[in-house]
Amino acid sequence: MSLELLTDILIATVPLALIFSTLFAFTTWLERKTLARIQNRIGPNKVGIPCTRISLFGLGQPAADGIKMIFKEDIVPKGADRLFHLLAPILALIPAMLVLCFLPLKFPWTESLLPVQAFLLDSAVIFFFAITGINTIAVFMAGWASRNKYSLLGGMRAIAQMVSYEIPLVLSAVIVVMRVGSLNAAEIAGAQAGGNWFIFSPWGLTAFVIFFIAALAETNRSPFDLPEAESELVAGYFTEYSGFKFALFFLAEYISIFAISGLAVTLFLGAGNGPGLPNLPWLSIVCFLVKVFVLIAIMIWLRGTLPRLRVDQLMGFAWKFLLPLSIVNILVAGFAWHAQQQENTIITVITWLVAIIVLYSTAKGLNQLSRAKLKMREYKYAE
Amino acid sequence: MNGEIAFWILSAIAVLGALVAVRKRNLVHGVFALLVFFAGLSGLFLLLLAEFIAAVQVLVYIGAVGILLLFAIMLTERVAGDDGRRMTSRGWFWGLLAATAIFLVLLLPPIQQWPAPEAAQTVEPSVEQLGHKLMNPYVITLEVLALLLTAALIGAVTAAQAVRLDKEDEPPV
Amino acid sequence: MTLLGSGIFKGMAVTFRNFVGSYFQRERLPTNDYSWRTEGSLPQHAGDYPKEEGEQLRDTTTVTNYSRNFPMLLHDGGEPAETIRCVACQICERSCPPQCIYIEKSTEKKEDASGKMQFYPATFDIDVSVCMSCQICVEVCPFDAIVMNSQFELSTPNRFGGLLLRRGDLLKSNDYYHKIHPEEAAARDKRIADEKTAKEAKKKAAAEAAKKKAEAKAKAEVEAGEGRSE
Amino acid sequence: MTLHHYLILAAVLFTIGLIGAFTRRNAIVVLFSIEIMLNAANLNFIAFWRYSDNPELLYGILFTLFAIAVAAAEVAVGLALVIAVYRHFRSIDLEVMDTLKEE
Repeated sequence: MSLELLTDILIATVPLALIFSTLFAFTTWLERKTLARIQNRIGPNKVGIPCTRISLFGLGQPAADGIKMIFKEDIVPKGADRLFHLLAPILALIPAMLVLCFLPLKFPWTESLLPVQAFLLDSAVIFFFAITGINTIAVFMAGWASRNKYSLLGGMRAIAQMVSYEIPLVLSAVIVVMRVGSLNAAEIAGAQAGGNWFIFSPWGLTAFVIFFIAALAETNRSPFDLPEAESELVAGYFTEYSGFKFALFFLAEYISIFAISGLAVTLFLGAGNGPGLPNLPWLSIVCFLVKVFVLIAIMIWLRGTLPRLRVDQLMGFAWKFLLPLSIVNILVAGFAWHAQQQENTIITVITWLVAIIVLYSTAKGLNQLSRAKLKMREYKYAE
Repeated sequence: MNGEIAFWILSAIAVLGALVAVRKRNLVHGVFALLVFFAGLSGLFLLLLAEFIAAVQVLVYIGAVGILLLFAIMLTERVAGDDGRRMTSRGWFWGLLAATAIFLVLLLPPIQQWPAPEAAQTVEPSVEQLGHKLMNPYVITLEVLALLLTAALIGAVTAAQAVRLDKEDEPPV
Repeated sequence: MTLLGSGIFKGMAVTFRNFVGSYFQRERLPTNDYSWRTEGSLPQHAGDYPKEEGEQLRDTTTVTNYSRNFPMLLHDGGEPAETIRCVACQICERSCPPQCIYIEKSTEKKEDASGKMQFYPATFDIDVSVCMSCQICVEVCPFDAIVMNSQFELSTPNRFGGLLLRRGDLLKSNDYYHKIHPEEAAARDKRIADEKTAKEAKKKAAAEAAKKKAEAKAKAEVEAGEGRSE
Repeated sequence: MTLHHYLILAAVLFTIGLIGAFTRRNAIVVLFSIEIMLNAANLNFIAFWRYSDNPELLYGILFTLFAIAVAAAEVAVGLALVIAVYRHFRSIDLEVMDTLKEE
């Protein structure tokens, strides 16, 4: 391998890892602070710059947590599979970090390099979904290697949930791929230049909502955090993890939240294209990250609001609501674009109206169908 | 030169993964080794400039087949530890013999044409071309495949479904 | 019950109100600081955890009137081991859900505070690293011997035995109880006193009834004797 | 690298799969082995496509794509059968399932 290629790859990828690791620390602080405020608490506010009395709203908390995590004792349960217990957090982190390469973040210093960035690949979006799928294996590995019933239960729950929600996730991304005619992330970003975002249409909005819900489930965020439900399964698949391995899981979880929010921004929210902003390289990166943080703020807000779902509700929601709705959405989008081939305002308005009616009634009907049938409890053995 | 190093590393990964997957007594370890094999093969596909197939390999084999195998293992036997039973089948010797024979047969074509005549093409197919192929000349195949997958889905669900007994007092099979 | 609906947005509006309100309305933050709250309803020493380096907490026993964490054993003043209320009946040991209490009954009886002969706990250990602060031991104790403490500075460098509280650590006087939980302690003392007076009244009544009965019996016997003699 | 490297590698992988399918008793391991053989065949398809005269026709890619889809269907049905068999025999040992054999 030529040295030039290697250095170019490093120059293109190392900043990604650094930026997102820093943002991870900031996000943990943001999440704790926001959740605390939602619950009428203050949240972390003591830790700041060491050896001074400056507390900086507790911004030193993530660093302090990190130092604590590193120096904590690493416990491997008796009877656990030591090798896989060690490998699981690493395997969780690697795909999470890898998929960051598929986000169309064009740093200004990469202009002069060889085109080594992964988002220039012809099938970047497919790669994104494929590599995200590896995360499932890591979760199972962690649950299985711990030799703990709760861990294994959490792992199995996680697998069932991730596999189910991957289908609506991919199907809602299909809308965008259909429209752009490419799986290339850079082309998808380019197709949305000038405020022409995909979310600004009935089918695009529906697809975005489905994508966002499925992304919440895919990253085990509340209200879909059954795999790590602390009140049911202690902590799910990472019950038996402590110290640095736990920190790796934590990092992987947040990095995958960044990655999937980044993909949502790429697919539906116009990537780095700001509304009415000039197309400068730095500005587009800032714009991208701001949009990612808006999505993360909504995730935190939802976490502070919604209670956790039951397992049957979770699976039913994926298979009976999201999947049919996303299939209907693909059909609607296809017909709408077929009808809109000529530039005609009346036809556009009509297709929009029809699409809104069809999508709304489908969602409403599916919601009614998935309504749980309440009946009187039957007592079999007690009278 | 780079390609050669990558080829040797990736083929070593694939062969080791396959060997461990086939010989490991612990089934969960076997599945993890099989996943390593799939990953190595996906790297080889990338090396052959078939990036779409590499992505599909990861998506289908690691993301779906591996999970399915893990679920099947969890639903059937106790996997951890040594149960002390014989691992190989009764006719293992004849199986080994037949496998060796087939291996020799498979080696014949490369040996007959040694050294290899042609060099690799460097045409990189775009996913768009592939899509046009799938939608124009091969659309019937694609539809048949979709039908096959649906049938397999329904068949798998029916086959794996627990037998529902009408009488409640009989224990479930 | 459907999953999707306007309820999600209503809930989000509520949490948003809480989020914004917590920056503007101080009374929304109950954990912030106690000094501004209605004065007089809280103990004098209640306050924030020290912010500045070198500042000491005036008292590490309690934050508020209402805080409770781990159990303690009560004695009625004087030499703790002499006036311990616990009689080692082991009800709390049996009802403790995480089984963090360990009691060894004494072999001989000893006079307690009221002068009655009772057993006493030779060993009484509570492992507070296991205790879940459920207060069930307090609920079941028929002798008002175990109540909740609010001492919160418990950290220790010894990981194995540091959090195992022995009998000596657990014994606290009733006066201390009055200091940390005044209302609860007063209510409890009143109840004990009421029970005592009720018991005494009952005893008195029973004694009187017995006396009456004996008199009646004696009278009847006298009458019977008289009758026989006739 | 020449085509022959890939062919020999595929032959080795196929033989490993074959050995697994012939010598193991566990039904799930036999399924692993079948997957390994299918993947070896896929490797051959891709290698032949890469070294063919006109790769722009995409024959190898298309064939592999279809093979992967069929393999996925095969695994799903195979594992469903394994589970059904397990329910019946309480074992996934292939030598236990000999009720159709002549005694």
